[in-house]
Amino acid sequence: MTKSQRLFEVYRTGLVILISLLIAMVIILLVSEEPGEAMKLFLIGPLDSLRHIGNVLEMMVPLLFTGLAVSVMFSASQFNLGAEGAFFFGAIGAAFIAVNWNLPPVIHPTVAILWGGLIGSIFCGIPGLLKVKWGSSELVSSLMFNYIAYFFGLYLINYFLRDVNAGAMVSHRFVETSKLIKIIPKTRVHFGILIAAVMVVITAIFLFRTRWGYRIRVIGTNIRFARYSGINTDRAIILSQVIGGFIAGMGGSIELLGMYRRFEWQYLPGYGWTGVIVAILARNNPVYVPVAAFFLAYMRIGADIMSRSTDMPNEFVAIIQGIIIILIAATSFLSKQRHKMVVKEAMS
Amino acid sequence: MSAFFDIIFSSHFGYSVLRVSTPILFAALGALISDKAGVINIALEGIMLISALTGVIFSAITGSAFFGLFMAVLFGGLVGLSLGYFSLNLKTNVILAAVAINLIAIGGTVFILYLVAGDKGISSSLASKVLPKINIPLLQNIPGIGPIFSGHNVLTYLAFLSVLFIWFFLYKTPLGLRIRAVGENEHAADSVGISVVKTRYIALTISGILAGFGGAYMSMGYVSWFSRDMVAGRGFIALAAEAMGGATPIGCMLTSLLFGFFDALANSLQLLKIPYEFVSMLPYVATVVGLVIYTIRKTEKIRRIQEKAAEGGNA
Amino acid sequence: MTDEPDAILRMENITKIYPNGIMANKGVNFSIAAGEIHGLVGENGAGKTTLMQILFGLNHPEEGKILLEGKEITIANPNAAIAHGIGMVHQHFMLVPSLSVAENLVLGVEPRKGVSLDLPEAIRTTEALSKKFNLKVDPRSAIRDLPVGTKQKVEILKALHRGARILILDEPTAVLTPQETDELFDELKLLKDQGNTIIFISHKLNEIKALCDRVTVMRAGKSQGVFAVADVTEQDISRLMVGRDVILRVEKSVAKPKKPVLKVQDLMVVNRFRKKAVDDISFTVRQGEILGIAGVEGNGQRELVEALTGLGLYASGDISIGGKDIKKLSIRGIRDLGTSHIPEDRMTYGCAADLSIEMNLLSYTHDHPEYNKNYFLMDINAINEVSNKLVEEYRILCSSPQQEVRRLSGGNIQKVVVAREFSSNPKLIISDQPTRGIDVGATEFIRKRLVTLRDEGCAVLLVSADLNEVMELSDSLIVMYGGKITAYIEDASSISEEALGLYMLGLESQGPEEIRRVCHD
Amino acid sequence: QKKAEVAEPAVEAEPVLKVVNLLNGVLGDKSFFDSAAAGMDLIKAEYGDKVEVKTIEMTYEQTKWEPTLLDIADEDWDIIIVGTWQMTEMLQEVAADYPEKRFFIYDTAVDYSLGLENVYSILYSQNEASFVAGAMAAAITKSDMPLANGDKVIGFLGGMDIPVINDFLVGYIEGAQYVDPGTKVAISYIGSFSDSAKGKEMALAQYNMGVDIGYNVAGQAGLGQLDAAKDMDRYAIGVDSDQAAIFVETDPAKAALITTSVLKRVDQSLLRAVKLHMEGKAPYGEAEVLGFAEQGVGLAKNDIYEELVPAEIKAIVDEAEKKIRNGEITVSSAFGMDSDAMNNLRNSVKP
Ligand SMILES: Nc1ncnc2c1ncn2[C@@H]1O[C@H](COP(=O)(O)OP(=O)(O)OP(=O)(O)O)[C@@H](O)[C@H]1O
Ligand SMILES: Nc1ncnc2c1ncn2[C@@H]1O[C@H](COP(=O)(O)OP(=O)(O)OP(=O)(O)O)[C@@H](O)[C@H]1O
Ligand SMILES: [Mg+2]
Ligand SMILES: [Mg+2]
Repeated sequence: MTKSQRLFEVYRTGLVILISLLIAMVIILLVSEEPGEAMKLFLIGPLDSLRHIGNVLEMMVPLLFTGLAVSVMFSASQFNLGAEGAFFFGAIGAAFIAVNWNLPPVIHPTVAILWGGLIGSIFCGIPGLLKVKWGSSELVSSLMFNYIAYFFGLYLINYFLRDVNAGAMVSHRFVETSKLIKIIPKTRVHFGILIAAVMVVITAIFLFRTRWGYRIRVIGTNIRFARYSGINTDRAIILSQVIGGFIAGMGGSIELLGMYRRFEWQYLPGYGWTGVIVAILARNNPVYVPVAAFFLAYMRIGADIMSRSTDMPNEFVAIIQGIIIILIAATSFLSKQRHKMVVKEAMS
Repeated sequence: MSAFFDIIFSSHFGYSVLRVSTPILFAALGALISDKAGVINIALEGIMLISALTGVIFSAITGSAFFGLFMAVLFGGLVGLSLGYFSLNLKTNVILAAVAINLIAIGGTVFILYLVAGDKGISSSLASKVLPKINIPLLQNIPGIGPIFSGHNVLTYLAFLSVLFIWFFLYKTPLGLRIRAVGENEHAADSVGISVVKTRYIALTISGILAGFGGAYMSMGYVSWFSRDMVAGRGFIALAAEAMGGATPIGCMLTSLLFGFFDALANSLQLLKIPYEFVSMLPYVATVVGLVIYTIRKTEKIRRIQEKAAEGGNA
Repeated sequence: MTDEPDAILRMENITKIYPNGIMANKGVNFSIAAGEIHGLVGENGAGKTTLMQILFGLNHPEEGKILLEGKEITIANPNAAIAHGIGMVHQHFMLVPSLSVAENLVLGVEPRKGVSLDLPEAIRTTEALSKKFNLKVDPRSAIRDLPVGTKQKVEILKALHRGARILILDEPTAVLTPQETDELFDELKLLKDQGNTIIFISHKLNEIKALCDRVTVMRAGKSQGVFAVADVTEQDISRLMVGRDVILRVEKSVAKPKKPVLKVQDLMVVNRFRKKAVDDISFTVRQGEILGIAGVEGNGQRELVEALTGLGLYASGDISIGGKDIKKLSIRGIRDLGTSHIPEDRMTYGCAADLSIEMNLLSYTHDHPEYNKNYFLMDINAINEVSNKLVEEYRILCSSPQQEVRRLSGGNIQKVVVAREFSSNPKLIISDQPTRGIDVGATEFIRKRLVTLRDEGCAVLLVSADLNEVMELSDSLIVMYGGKITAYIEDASSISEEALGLYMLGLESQGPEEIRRVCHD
Repeated sequence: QKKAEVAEPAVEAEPVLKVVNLLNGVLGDKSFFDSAAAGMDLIKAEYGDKVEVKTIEMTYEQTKWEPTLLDIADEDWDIIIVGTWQMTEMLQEVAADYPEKRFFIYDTAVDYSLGLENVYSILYSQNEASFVAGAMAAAITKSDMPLANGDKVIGFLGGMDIPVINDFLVGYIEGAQYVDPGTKVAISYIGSFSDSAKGKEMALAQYNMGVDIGYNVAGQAGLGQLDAAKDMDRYAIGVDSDQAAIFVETDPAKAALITTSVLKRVDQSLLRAVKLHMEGKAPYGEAEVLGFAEQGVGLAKNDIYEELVPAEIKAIVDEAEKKIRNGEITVSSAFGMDSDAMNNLRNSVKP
């Protein structure tokens, strides 16, 4: 990419975000009885108090992890959509350790998070394995695995971790030592955000500065070339899925230990799917993942705050997110302008 | 164990297998058409959801189930068309465009439901209609068989008839030939003046229409309301069913029935006190296992062919 | 230059820039007269295909207009072209492999019976056309089972069936044997006599001389003018094509072969369609020699190369490199024995177009200690240094080694491939179509390098569809036909093109003992 | 905070009681949450301009609950209402941090050993109302009502295998046994409070095995059972709200099969609580169990019930209700029952 083209990409992304915000405005204007208030809350709400800023940061944490996970898996051009299941199932793994084990403070969450990551990596690794071994579509099997993770996870909670005295299907309380400490007073922002920041750096270094990351990127751009060059593509594909799964599993564990007292999810929490959006916005580049995660978290929190105090349901954010994906990934969006630029460069 | 077989061999069970297979079969046929045109349509899930809501809203407004069905199918086709627009015109990767459509469908249906019905969960405050059931005159009186095959929703019969239609369409009509040509070698099709884009648009629209039928069945046959996220992965399962069925109409039907079997089993087995989470997993596990077996067989077959030919050569 | 009084078709001032910034046509003027066979020549990459695709509606120019019988027309898509009576036989076949000949023929203009496809009618049509134009094909067989020559006939029939009066043939002879070429020429002359106009693209000037009435020469995206074939010599055309008097002749000394490096014994490869693509062949390549494989494309060369490099499986036989059996080795393992491979298709196998030159240069060596600072991290400085050196040494034209490969020209992409493959101290180079589709300069450069490496003691296996190239560059030759070796020519300079053509077509074959000499045992 | 200051002068003129109800789900379930929202309407209807009421759907996404509760606690609401067990732990922390605010929590109780003098917990004796429903079902299944069959099998469709739901089940079983110890109960759990399609499937499976009257206790998911009843032409018993009344307009055929509904009067209990607050008698710092007497629970004896249910069965129902009111019958509760006991009970009535 030349510098001007890179600038063009930035301009394009900015324009897409602007367009989607405009569409958000239009929807609000059409639907709401109090559009002024709704828009104000949507745009300013997330920043108007420390707690709301905290909400945005809290929301970013799971998105950072699933965004990184999906980025790594997509970097190898594997459409593994199992981050959702890995996140959920990783959290279940962490819940076991958080409930049943007694360990010293720092060690306890560390073990739980690593264990959750391990489980996540197995979980995303299997569709990868099926793909390289027999060519079963990783897209289809990872989708099925999400449901398997969901039901199997609920089974484990119900039969092994369930607090029978609780009035809902939830696990026992986590042992205090397992929880991640809150780092900003008056918010729920927890230590996980620092782990996430470190993971962003590690993932970026992994993808761009190590031979394993190199192999994954080569496979992602041209797998036949990778094979031809002697790269063990099967191994690298599985590695990318396992690492993606590990990050997603870690994310699930960290979300759980940072934000909850017990395992309480009755549904797949959906962060895996949002991770796909984050990764697309970030063009699978870990360095941009925090920006994308922040943007999405901001929008979601804005919508929540808005829907709480006005008549706007927050689900409209899903529509905006969908539009963003389509436009960002639309290679021909503004392609005429881009082509003009190319023509100009070629002529000069 | 005997209780288990009592369940499986009852005609109620057979009936429910057909019932629960219906939406998957529609969507699997939708997946088939777009696959033949060389596009993976994972938006089936979202299309079904959108159509399910559309059917409910319009049948409630007009009081006519068939008008609701018409609108559901129309919307299904339109969403298929818009997937075409995103992937063929805007050149968004078709998987990502479909992820986006699914996302819009999940949030958007709740949003619209809220605007129309004032609820975010379920449409029960709308007086929506259901599509009629059909008793098949002679068949319904045959003991054992009658209760399995008679008395289904019209769309169930339509789904199984569609298998024939789609087979005929793909293999016996000019458009079917074009769709297959586009899917196999788009440059070849392009070079003889077949518009690849137009053909894919048509395929995606038909795919959307079929998913639209599946969605309408969900809210106007399978149950009589719309509730959030009610499609619950059936669109994804249909993709697996299509892959497992070897991308043929008959294969789609058989694998949809297989899935229907496990789904029906999951609903019945609870009465036998098997943990429901475990049983609920069955259809998905069955799908993955089926998919893997199918792909193993495919790779094995190629290997065997090569080995056999080699032996023949040495002799 | 001749002026054209009765131009049936005229393209004026055509300019085409691809999204990757390559300007493939620059203000090209092109016109043809009714009822002629018009040659279009130019080196690989000169923009011939691009120009014709514009005419056929597959590509759209930035500037310029097209006039048919004096009237300006726009050709938005192939349908419009077909409607104007323009048909095209593409450089790469445009057929659907799983469908039958008849189905391919009627694709897009299907006969109908009610709503359904009238297949019997399609078969009848095919048979009638085949008879009329004397192009023999079986309407019922599936395309994937047909030999190349027959596929070409299907392509021509397709165009004719659509009522083409102006027929574009894009390098139709590239995949044909001399004998098949003669047959094609007879058929084309018949078509001309029936009143059709033909545009014929080729690199081979003798073919142009034999067939065409007039010829347009292109160089680097520009037209160099139109000439009556009778008025110009092959040398004239060649000078216009390359812009200088070059005859690609590589200076090389007589080979001094030493120890065997690659030994192939009774190798058999079976493809997906149960066909024996490589049928029981044996040969040896020694240090310090270039062994060429001549043969029409599709006679097992690809499968052979895939078996040798580990990209494909083989059914039986033995391959050893430097004395090591490779049966159980991975691609990496084979490369570690000192094997380099210039793949037939640089875009499919040779590079990752979206990555930088630097990253492409590293694909095999990226985990070698010299590029890794420690167990975990790669050494960016070392990588920069080496890639700068290679870019310079191989004269790769680029803004920096960080530039995406996609934005390089074909010849420079090939240089990236070659730089990578030649710089890893190879003992054996498997070189498959090393100069296909690149400019003269790059071709010369690569051929010289191959000779240098040979002289340094490398064993080179050269596969090329370009007869000139194999004959010029090889020390010895084997000819492949139908998966078998039909001849071994110890001294490549001792054989004529015609004699080679007989072996390539399987019309003649040496005896087993004679062929066996290539094993040097 | 700011709002409160601005509102100061108005408060002097006429004090307005600001009540907010946070649903940790969404409206439209036609039972639990809808009932809670209806309670807010009752309050508004009762007090008019003297109150300001608001219902907020926090949806089923847990992550949103705590931020919402905190935000709301920061605003100038006087009474904050939440419900279900899942809110307890959160409320215990928030209520302690906002001692000047008043909180109601329904269908569960907070842990008062933590203090919490500003929280009033409302519980319902759903087991007692379910007892009466069980008695009615047992009587119907062996009756000669048009859609009843000879088998003495009745159905129970729960949302989840959790104490609150099992409390309904225990009462239901005991009521059935009270009428006929030979009555069998087919029990399924949907595993969700929102998946109504699955609810329907499971209800169909029950009806197919000979159940002729089923009882759904599964919120929105339970609506599936009502649909199944209509498909199969069998009887159903509603829950929480009067579900026959809800469908009588939009789907009379369905409504006609809902013999009665076990009412968990969340609406009434919230009105009652606000009334007590106005009168200064609200028992903050305590949990209260509301039964028949307090109108906390009841059976919907609507037109359909009156028409459909034969007199002798009505008599059984009335008698059971009376015996519970006067303490002649004490119904067991699932709270505090261990899982073995629960399993034994379920197995003992397995068809
Ligand atoms: N689709 C494309 N995108 C980008 N560049 C292209 C594309 N097709 C061709 N080019 C480039 O345009 C130039 C002209 O290509 P073209 O295929 O027209 O040449 P040609 O004369 O037909 O060559 P050949 O003899 O190899 O067929 C080349 O540099 C080629 O690499
Ligand atoms: N920093 C380094 N120092 C020394 N040798 C290295 C270094 N990095 C890689 N190598 C060498 O590269 C080769 C491959 O490295 P390694 O054994 O780690 O497996 P790998 O290539 O990383 O494969 P995979 O990642 O798939 O397990 C080994 O021969 C190793 O000695
Ligand atoms: Mg060309
Ligand atoms: Mg009975």
